[in-house]
Amino acid sequence: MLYREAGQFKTTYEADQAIFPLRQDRIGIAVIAALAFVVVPLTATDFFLTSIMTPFLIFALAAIGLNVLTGYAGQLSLGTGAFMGVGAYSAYKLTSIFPDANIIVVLLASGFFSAAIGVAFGLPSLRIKGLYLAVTTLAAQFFLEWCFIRIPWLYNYNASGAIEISQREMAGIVVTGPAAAPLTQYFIVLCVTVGLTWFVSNLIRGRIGRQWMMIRDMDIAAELIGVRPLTAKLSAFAVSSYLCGVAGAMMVFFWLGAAEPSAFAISLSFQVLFMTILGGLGSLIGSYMGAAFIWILPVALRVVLPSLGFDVAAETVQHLTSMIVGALIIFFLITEPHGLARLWQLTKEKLKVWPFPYG
Amino acid sequence: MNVHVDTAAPAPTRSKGEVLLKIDNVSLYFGGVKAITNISFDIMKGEIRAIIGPNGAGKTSMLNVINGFYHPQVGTITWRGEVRRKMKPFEAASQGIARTFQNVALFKGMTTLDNIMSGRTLAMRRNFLWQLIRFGPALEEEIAHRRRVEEIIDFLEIEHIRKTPVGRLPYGLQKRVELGRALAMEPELLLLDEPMAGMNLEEKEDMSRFIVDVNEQFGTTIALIEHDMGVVMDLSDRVVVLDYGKKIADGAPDEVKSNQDVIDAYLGVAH
Amino acid sequence: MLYDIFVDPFVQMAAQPDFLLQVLWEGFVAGILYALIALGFVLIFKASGVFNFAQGIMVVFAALTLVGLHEHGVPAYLALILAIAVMGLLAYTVERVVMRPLVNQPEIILLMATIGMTYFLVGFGEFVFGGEPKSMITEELGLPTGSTAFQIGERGLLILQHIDIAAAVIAIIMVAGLGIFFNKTRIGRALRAVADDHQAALSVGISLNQIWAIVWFAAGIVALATGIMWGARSDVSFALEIIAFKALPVLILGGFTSIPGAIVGGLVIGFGEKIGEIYWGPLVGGGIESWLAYIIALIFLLFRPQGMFGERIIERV
Amino acid sequence: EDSIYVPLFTYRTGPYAGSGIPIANGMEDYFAMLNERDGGIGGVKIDYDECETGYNTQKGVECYESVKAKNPVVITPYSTGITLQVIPKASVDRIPVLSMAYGLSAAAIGKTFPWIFNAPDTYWDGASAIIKDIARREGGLDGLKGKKIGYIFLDAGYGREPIPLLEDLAKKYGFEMTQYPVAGKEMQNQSSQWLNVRRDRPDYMIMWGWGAMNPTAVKEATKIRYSMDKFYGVWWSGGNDDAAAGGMAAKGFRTLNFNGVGKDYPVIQDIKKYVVDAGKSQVEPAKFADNLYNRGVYNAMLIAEGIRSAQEHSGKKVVTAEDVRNGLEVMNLDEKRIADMGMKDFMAPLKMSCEDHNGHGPLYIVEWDGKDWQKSGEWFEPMTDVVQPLLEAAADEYVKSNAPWPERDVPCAK
Amino acid sequence: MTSQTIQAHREAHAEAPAETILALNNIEVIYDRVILVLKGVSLTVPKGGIVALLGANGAGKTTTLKAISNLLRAERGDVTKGNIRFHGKEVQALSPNELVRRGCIQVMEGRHCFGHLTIEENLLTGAYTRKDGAGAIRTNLEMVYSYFPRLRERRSSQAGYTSGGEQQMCAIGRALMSKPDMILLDEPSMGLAPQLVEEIFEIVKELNSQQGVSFLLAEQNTNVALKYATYGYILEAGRIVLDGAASALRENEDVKEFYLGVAGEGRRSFKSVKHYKRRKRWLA
Ligand SMILES: Nc1ncnc2c1ncn2[C@@H]1O[C@H](COP(=O)(O)OP(=O)(O)OP(=O)(O)O)[C@@H](O)[C@H]1O
Ligand SMILES: Nc1ncnc2c1ncn2[C@@H]1O[C@H](COP(=O)(O)OP(=O)(O)OP(=O)(O)O)[C@@H](O)[C@H]1O
Ligand SMILES: [Mg+2]
Ligand SMILES: [Mg+2]
Repeated sequence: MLYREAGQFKTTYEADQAIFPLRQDRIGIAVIAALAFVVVPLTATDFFLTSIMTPFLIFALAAIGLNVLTGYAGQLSLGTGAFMGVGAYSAYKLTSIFPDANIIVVLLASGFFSAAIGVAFGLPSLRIKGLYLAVTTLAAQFFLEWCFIRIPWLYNYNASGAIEISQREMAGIVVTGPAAAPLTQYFIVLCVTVGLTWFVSNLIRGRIGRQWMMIRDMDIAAELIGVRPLTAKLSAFAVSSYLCGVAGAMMVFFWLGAAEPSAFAISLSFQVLFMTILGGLGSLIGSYMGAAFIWILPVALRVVLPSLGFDVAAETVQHLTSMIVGALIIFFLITEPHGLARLWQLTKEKLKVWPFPYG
Repeated sequence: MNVHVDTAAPAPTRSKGEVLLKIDNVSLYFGGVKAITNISFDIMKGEIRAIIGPNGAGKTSMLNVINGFYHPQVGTITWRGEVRRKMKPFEAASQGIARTFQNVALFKGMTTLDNIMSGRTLAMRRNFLWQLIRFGPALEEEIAHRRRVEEIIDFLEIEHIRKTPVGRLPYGLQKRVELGRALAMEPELLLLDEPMAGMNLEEKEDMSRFIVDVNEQFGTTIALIEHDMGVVMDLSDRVVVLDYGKKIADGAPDEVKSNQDVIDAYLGVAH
Repeated sequence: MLYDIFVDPFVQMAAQPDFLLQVLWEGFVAGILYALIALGFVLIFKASGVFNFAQGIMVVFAALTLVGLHEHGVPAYLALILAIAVMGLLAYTVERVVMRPLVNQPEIILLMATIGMTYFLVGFGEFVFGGEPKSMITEELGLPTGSTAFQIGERGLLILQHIDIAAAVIAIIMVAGLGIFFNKTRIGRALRAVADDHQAALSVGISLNQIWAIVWFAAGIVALATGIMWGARSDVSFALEIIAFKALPVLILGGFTSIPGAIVGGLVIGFGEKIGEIYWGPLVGGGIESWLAYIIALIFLLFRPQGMFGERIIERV
Repeated sequence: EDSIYVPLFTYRTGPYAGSGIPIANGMEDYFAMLNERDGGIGGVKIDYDECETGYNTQKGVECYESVKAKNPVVITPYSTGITLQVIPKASVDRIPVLSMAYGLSAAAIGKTFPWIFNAPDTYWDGASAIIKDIARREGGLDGLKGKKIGYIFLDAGYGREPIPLLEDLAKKYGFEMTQYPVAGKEMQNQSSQWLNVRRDRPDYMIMWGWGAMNPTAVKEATKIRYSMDKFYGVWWSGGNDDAAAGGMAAKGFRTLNFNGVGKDYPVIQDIKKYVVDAGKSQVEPAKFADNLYNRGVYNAMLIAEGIRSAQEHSGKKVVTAEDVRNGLEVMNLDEKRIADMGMKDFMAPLKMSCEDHNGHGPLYIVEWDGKDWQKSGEWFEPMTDVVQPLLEAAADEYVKSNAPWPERDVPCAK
Repeated sequence: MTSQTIQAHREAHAEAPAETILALNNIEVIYDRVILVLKGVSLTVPKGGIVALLGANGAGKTTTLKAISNLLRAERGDVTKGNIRFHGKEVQALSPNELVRRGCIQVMEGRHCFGHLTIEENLLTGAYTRKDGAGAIRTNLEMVYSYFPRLRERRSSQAGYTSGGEQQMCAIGRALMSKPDMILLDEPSMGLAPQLVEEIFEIVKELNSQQGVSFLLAEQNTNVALKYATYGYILEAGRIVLDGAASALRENEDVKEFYLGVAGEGRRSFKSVKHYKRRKRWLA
């Protein structure tokens, strides 16, 4: 009885088109926001912030990026890792060329580079579709990875071949580098991720988002209705790569602190893909859920399994984690193939009719 | 019940006589398959033009030619007095040609509302940045179009499924949503490919009413493919009959109905 | 510069024909091995429209089972038979636990499920066999290990590894066998039907359960063969899993559903990659093999979006 | 009860597990042996604990964060990628990092990196040592003139690092160097590289390989019938499995080494007695005391000696991270201490200092006899003189690109 | 359900001869675990009967048929109540292919041809469960071709490229290839030219009378359906609201008005329907 539409009348289309038309949803979101902005900062340990929350948010952003392309525009991509890398390397270059630039500006600007590269590799999508398109994005993945190794200019000719993030300040507060407080970094990542999510949700609900979904659901019909495949697909590639680029930059600047090219390897692409699919293609909330599932669950298992009193070796924990995660992926897909977001939605639908079994 | 759709312009009267679309000597082949051979006919402004013929006669292919999905190997198409060359489908759409599909081609992952909104794509102007913040002009535009779409939803009596993903709808409603999507484009020429397949009588009557209303109220020209002879004979102004890719008859419903070739090839028994 | 790109490589080829032959042979062998991996993918894709991401780990798992059993004192041939049995069991389990509940789901969901399987098998495999690399029991299985050198011209030399020859022969036998099985039996037609539309296939009485168990088993055997061959080239470890990526451009080039496509695609990639790396690679500092195959496939796709032998993508309204 | 916490970042899973497992076993067993035999170090038990990284940088950060809270006295990241991430963090958190012969070479410069240690040698030391050994066989450095030396490497920061030094030396001594990069994804697919080797016919081959790249390279080398005694690997190419892949045909393959091979050392016997035979080790009997296992023992010994020397230096029993940093800086493993540890011939003397966090210790060559590694030739010094300027330049570069890199704020331990 | 219809229902059941080929008893279907679609449907098909299942869009006809042929699971639907007997045996637990093997095949709504297979290959997959040899299958194929000459012409085209009506013929022909005892036809007339519609029903009649095949057909074209069927059920919003012999249904006033379009004065013109009809439902 708690979760009901009844009695909530919308009198304007604005209200009807709001992100969270239901009061209960709005309350839920407010609670989550309070948790994220107040409770976590007040209570969390450094480990929780650096190893759980910050990467979770970064991955959520990357998953949203991929979701734009794969979930909303229907173009399968396996090149996310490389696009994240482009963001990271361009942010790195930007900071070394403009050492005094505001770091947030640099981050947001770096996304444009990955967007440009994304568009270039998106061009073949006009002809190549479905799984076959995966090859284009794989080509991007491996070619870019090779560039990260082979173009020393990208990493300022470091002997180590890696990019290392030095200390930067913003308004007198250290935001990057080892001296930055995990809390500061968490806040920046949280704001950027939430802000960009809001932008994306706007896009999705408007004309551009609808064009993406049209192309996804039936590209021929979309074209017959007047969607230009070129603009629709490339804009999806651009927005997606932009988000991934920013996520990649944040990953290095606010989380890892240094990165070798192998940090942007294909395994990263897959990691993000898992999050996107498992969370639910075509759902922003799903991206958060997917990121939480794929990132937090293994960490939690690693922490929890030994503390349950199982005295198991570190690698056994790893084996178990891998098996449990794999089994859970399959389990969730079987329970609800359309991802955690859909599972959540169905639960809500059930709640609406509760205590009756069906509506 | 009277559905009232307000349009800015008063309902234009049928101004027949002006040729909107002219097909000249068109032929279309797929490898060895001759889908269309040497067909000519025209569609006048404001009329309901039916295309009928046995299965595989080339009716759907004809529509595909008209809206640029197929490009005929031979022949010309004149649209509003201009000869069209290799027009892309989205260009046809932007010039006012809308259609529905024989095998429902809705956007399965989207709700009814979004599907119909998608018909408004071409009419929406606000650029990327406005879309991004979805505020001011962008929101106003969205709301304005939403209002138009709600009118169509009202008109088609599908209010109750506004927020349902179309994949879950029964077939008949899907067809109706598809019509709604085409209407949302406010087309000059509306191509309907078997809009009533899979409907029962009651629903066919409703659908007929919608089609006639669209034609009368908005002055939309309609090309209609349908296998229900009752519907075709009642609604259309002129009928063109295809068989094996060739035109075998063209004229008023009554003429066509009694044409022996048509009876042999298509109707079976005189209706 | 232009000379380096357009003339010099050919001059080199002409100058050392024996070496060119060797390069071609290596390309051939690599191509055959790529084709073997791709074959496993094709089988499953053909029969269910599932892109089996777990094929790579199945290769590792199959080979580890074989070697692991042998380490525990099981004679080589018995270990081989047991390994085949284990792959059969795996096929049965996958069908029961993963495929059956996910019938009629979009391909990306099924892809995801195979990724879940990958996670599981990685954990399970390391749990059972440990993470250390193991050497393939090439000799014990009666596979040849030596090499033969042919004198070509005065100074020329062509070295053929016997194991490579064996790999080629085995691959060809498997492809021929599978080709006959799938094209000449009614199952072949049923497979393609299943890949098109699960539900319709069910409605005409095709037993998806049985078909899937069969193809997963076939893919398991292919994985075992792949594991033996690749394992003989380096060793059997979890790193072998990444060679699955090699199959992607091959698959895409050949078309996801074509058994001959896997072979031809494999050979094109094999030859293209070796020749490209050896004659043109040095121009950019080498190591271009990691992406060359994808670029070859990409360029090819631009002209034929469904791959060489792939089924045409049907576009009709 | 008092104990000293030593986290060990290890990887027994993932594609590199083959090398990670013996190293992890070696480290664990050495500490187990100390705890059993001596009751720890200076009477304080060592509380050692593995954190599984899977050789993955993301998990490395997680490991670092999770152990940080437990007051570790030293961090051993065991992956170059993880080391690079940990260096700045540990410098701020004031935890010493010991990356034994891997990681950032420039960290040898103690002035810049007070918290980082990478004894006993850097990769540049290694590269120079191989050239030195080749020169010895060619009758001196002059003999290098006109020679062709091939360099096959994992195409990543690790494999690319020696290139500038090799190029320098090539210029200086007049040999020609050709490069054969192997992409990480192509580790097990090296036929192109070796075809190129066959065409170019280099006089010597040097390999900077890791994980599955090593056995594959050894096999491919035997396939093209490259003469194996001209084929050198860095110490990370010296796993037993790496060479065993080539079997008898790999006979003659040689790698650099800085730890003893085999079981004939008192320390190894003690481990056998107190740990392995007592059933407290994870090591498979057949793999006990293989080369990477012994290297793990060496690594653990460095940590233990750092702690011991910290205890001496600080006069405390339960030492802190700061103490261990000091301890490492003043550590001096001379012949006597080596003998006390039961490590005679197992290792060469090593001494670090405030300026030198590496030691640039002597190395020797091991040769594969078809079944096992055999010591071949004597301990010799790398060309520290050519390496030092490169290290200093790299450290300067690091400071510049990581500005504002903090000035050294810890006094030299004396 | 009004007591009257329940009564009629009971009688229909009571009358049902011993040889009932298919019987549904109080079936309830739920999609996605929350959407209740069938709310207790019971119906029977006598051996050798042609039973029509009528109802508006979304009434649940397709769902009923899929529940019988066990294709629901593939759509995440579940039969949560009731039972289904085919030849007297419960079949809910059987796999779809087992059901086909026992002689019950469904022609799915919306064609569902195998797009990449040619028309002929499509037809041959229909014979997948048959074990009676290539010769018999060949004869059967010829029979299908003689029913649908158009298919013979297009036999080597990929089904995905054929026209809608051709695909519909292909789907029906494919089902005939399995030599079934019972065919579940979902909207067979959809998209077919008028004379073909008649032909299809003639084929149904022929198979029924000559080979004793039983039919359950869901059809929107009530006119034709009731002409050929022996018995009919009318489904509204997941419930059977009316059933009876076809002839009786044809005379029912409500059926006449809503399904046959002949209210008193004969057929109305589609154009002259000037007001939108409020749907009258048996159940509010
Ligand atoms: N893209 C294509 N490739 C090959 N053949 C095609 C293609 N499109 C149509 N055809 C063939 O052209 C012929 C005409 O098809 P079309 O779809 O126009 O028929 P139709 O008149 O719409 O029939 P129906 O009433 O059954 O829908 C058919 O025989 C069909 O198989
Ligand atoms: N996969 C599904 N998931 C959720 N709801 C579904 C699903 N399939 C059908 N439904 C719902 O079940 C109801 C009955 O659908 P069904 O397709 O059985 O109707 P029908 O009588 O065959 O209609 P039509 O004449 O349009 O084919 C509809 O309200 C529909 O929305
Ligand atoms: Mg048609
Ligand atoms: Mg239906």
